[in-house]
Amino acid sequence: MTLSSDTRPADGTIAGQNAAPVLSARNLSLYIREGRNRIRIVSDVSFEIAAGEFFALVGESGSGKTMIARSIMRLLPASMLEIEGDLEFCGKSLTSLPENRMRALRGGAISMIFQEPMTSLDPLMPVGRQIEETLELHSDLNRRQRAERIETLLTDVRFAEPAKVAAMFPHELSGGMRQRAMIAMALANNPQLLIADEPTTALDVTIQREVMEIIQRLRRKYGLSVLFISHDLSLVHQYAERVGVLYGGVLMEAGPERDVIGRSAHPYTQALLNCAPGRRVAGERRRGIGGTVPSPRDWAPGCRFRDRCERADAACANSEIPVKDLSPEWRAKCLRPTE
Amino acid sequence: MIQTSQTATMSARDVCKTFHRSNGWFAKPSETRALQGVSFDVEPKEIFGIVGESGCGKSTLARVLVGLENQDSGSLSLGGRKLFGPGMADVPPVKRGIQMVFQDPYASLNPRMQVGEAIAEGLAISGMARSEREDRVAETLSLVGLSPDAAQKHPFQFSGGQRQRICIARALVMEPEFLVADEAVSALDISVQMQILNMLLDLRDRIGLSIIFITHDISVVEYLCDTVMVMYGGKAVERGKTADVLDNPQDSYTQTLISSVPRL
Amino acid sequence: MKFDFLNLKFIIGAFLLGFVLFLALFGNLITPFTANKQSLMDSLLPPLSGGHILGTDHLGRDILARMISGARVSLAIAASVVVISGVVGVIVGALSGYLRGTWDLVTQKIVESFWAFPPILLAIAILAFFGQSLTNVILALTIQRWIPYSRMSRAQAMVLRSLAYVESSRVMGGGLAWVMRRHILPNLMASAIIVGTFSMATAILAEASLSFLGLGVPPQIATWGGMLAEGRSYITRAWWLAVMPGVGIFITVLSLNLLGDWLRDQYDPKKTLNLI
Amino acid sequence: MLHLITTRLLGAIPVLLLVTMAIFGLLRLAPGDAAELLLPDDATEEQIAETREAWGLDRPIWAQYGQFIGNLARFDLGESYRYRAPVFELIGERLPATLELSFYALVMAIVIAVPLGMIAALNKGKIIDAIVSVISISGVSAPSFWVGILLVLFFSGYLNLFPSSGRLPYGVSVPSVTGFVTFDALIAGSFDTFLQALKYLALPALTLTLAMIGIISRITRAAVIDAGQEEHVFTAVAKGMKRGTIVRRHLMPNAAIPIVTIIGLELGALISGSIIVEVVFSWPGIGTLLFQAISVRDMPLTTGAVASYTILFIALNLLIDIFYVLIDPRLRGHKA
Repeated sequence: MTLSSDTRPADGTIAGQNAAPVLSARNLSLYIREGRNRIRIVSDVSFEIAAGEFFALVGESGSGKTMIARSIMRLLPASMLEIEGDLEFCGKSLTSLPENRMRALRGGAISMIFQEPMTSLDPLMPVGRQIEETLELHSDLNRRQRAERIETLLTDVRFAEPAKVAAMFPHELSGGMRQRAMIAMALANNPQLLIADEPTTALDVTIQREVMEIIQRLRRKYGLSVLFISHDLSLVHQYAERVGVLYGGVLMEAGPERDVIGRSAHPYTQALLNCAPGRRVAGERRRGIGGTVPSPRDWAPGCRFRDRCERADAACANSEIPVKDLSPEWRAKCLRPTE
Repeated sequence: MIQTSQTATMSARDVCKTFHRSNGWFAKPSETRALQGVSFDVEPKEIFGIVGESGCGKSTLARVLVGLENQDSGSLSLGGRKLFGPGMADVPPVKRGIQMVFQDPYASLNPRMQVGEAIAEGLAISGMARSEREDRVAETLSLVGLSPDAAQKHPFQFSGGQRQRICIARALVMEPEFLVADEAVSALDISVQMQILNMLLDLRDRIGLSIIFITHDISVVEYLCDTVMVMYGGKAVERGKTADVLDNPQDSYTQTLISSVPRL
Repeated sequence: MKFDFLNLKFIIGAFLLGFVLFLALFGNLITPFTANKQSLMDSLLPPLSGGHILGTDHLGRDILARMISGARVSLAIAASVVVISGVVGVIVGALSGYLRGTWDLVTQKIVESFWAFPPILLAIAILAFFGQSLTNVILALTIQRWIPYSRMSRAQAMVLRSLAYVESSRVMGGGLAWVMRRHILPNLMASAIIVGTFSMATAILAEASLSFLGLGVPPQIATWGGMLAEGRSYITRAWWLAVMPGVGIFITVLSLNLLGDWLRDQYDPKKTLNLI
Repeated sequence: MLHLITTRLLGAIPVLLLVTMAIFGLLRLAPGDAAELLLPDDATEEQIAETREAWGLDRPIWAQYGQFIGNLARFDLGESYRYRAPVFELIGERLPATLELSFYALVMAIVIAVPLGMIAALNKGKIIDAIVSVISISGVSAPSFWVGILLVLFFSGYLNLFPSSGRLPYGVSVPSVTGFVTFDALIAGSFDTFLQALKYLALPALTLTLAMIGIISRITRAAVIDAGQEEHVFTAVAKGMKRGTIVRRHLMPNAAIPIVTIIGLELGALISGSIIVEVVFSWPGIGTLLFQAISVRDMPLTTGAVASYTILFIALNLLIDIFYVLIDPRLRGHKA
């Protein structure tokens, strides 16, 4: 599933696949404040996203996937979300960047779309004007150029009448249309990285496909890297090149999609795949996973998944769980992954 | 022992429902035609899936079946009994023998009520004695895989999946002939979703429960349902054995829908 | 820098309200005088003179004793208003939010019409036309104070009615009375208490305003508003006549507002997002 | 847009009808005959009989109500026996004074309280929030008549800075154009009178302002905090927008809607406050007129004053409705 280089722009502004990763997280831990306490919600997560790559973080609720997405742009103030470890964007550390430099990146080189298209746009401002704001912040285009750019962007996300849509207010658009407008806004300044936080979860499956196709096409067209946050394994299987599986704030398994989903090694990934409904023969029962997802307040040392794991034993509770390399690109955090 | 009738066929004919929304005293009200003549039959012990996108009328249909919403026209019968139809007064919800499980496990239980109280609510309304209620609650709890001491706890002590089990218990305790589940697993994590789906399959096998399962998720229909009805714009556009419909969809919307579903 | 204002609200509010309640209930133990005992020899004595802790008015009546009487009248009227209007408002509002339809349409129009009168004005009109008495004051204040309860109850009942547990109750045969008693009303209690606390504050202010305008309870009963009105003409000679009852109104209303705020903050789900 | 305004105007009709019914009901339900109520206590039997006939009190109740509405529509509520003048004429004379006082107080209150509430919201949980909270909670707790008296005690009694009652010094007057003395003085070119008028306005306006500051700053704080929780603010942060710009462009417009809503709901309280303040400062508006009318049981005048306050109140609420349509595109319906 590697991108062929001819789909990328010829001017070479985007680094090639072998150059420094667009985004790398190293030993990332996140904490939220709850009164006087600090609760760890993500521990020691490391991953890299190469230029032009579609990387997916999959997890159930409480896995910390959304918080990781928000921490990259530092969308939450430090008083609410504390970041430990390192996040690097094109070789620059994001965690130590002063706020004004961070602001220059937000909506510029890194942009983001959210889960709820219905509430992610300001209801009182025309859609075009909201896109224009991003252009004002990050480009030198004059008014006419901005208007042209908005039209191009809206055409890119498959609006037949871009000028008309630009003048509309969010409430006049359907959910799918709003999400497309959000994508247009996110792509306004030719970002290198698009963070998409469950962008299709609130949409119908036919609309989901439309939106996913648009993201995929524009990614190829502009050589964009995508960090895709999702709970949906089949969606990830269909679009992602590399996948990280999160559980309880821990990255359980990460690697190329064909490995992680095609022949997963971690018992959690395997169990999760076994949970996906779909056709079954009469009398067959898919096993699923017993028990429930633990809350960050109940996390104990050892493997987070051990209570629900069929392969777990005493060692899983006590020791520090090592990350095993299964191939140069594929690793699992488990004492006994299938090899 | 909780029992259900294993012989009743549900048939709905030409069910219509239009919503009118008032736009103030002097403006024209707007109309949404949620159901435009929907008909179907569900056999006893069958799991009947209704699938469609948001706004297709599937939830309205569920609410009409249990009596939470009044249909404009059409008829519904269960076994030999007519539940609603022309020239008769609608049978009130509790007398229909149809119970419902809702989508949101968090809004489905009154936070102030103990779980036992919540499950026994329908029995209490019908005037059953307390001691008998408690026995029935304990029996039903074990049927849905929860321990009897859950009855003394409050909803906040349970996870989403467990709450959905409680809601199913609350429906089953009424010994319904049919269970209508409206997106009953959509709000759950995938790992928990499978537990509930398997439980529904087991319930069908063990107590002969007939289920109408409403969902937007084709893969859930594939796993759970014997038959499926696809709805679009308030109409049933296709109906048939699940495998037949999915392998060989006839309607153009069904085709689009099935081809849009990402697959593992 | 963070500041823990929340508990301070409770402490100050509870202390002030406790103080006023104490005065109203046991005030007689502090002052030997009665509210209407005149003594022209002792008129306009400043505070802390001649055994009068808060001084005397132009007729030589003990201000503290009159303040205590005022506290009783204020609290009694406000409490009756709050309870009556609370019961009426919650029931009407809950029914209209739960039932919708015609009942709702009719009550909404009634609410709108009542609300179309500025609150004090309606009370003034009623007292002007019907004459002054304790019952009429309570009636005049109740006639509008039920509206905030009904608005709140209607809004919440509308949300509650579409909650799955209420719908499920209906499917299981829960009738209007059952659903109201088991699901709707218990869930309205917390908000009703909050509205009631603020409502008590406004009722006290309204009663004082009416008394100030000479439209409250009959003038032979000492009230804070009435004392203020009488004291106004002596403001430059004897400031305590007008200042003291004002302090009484102020701390009572303040304590209720503080407690209401505190209750509301307690009850409100913690808003975790604080983006800006 | 125009359609929406007409819809709102038409929607006010049922309310107006109910309101007139209520006033009519008050007249009918009050102890004694309306004719006796509408006439002074020393009225002769003949006068009572005359009024009874004039008001059609011998006719069926719906006819009486019809007549009442008819009279109302012709701006005829009878004659004040105190002033021996038509009620509506008296009210017309006094209305500008009430409006002028309310106008200055409301403008001052908004100018002070909205920024105050914003500052508190943007510094939620910090010491400045607590300070604003103290100010606003004291503002809503202090009875305005008491605050007025304290201000008089301090500013006129002690400092002798501002007059404590009236609208202009005795004998001073300006030709009436707008009815607002301050504006008329400027139009007439008399800056001196303008200053005089401001001095007279100072204390009553300040009293009314203080009462409103509490309410408005609380509303603003809550609305800004709520608006800050909305997801589109997240989008704006993700665009790389500065905090100040987000507040100005996305937060304030969204917060304005609930602020206006609640100011609308509180207008009644504000009007009630103005009645009391007028009485305290002998301000020659409808409030004092009503007060005098009640104290001498001048029922036609009382009815008239109550009716005019109510109509004023309904009109203000209509203005607010129209304002909504201006700021909220969602109310303008779909273009597509």
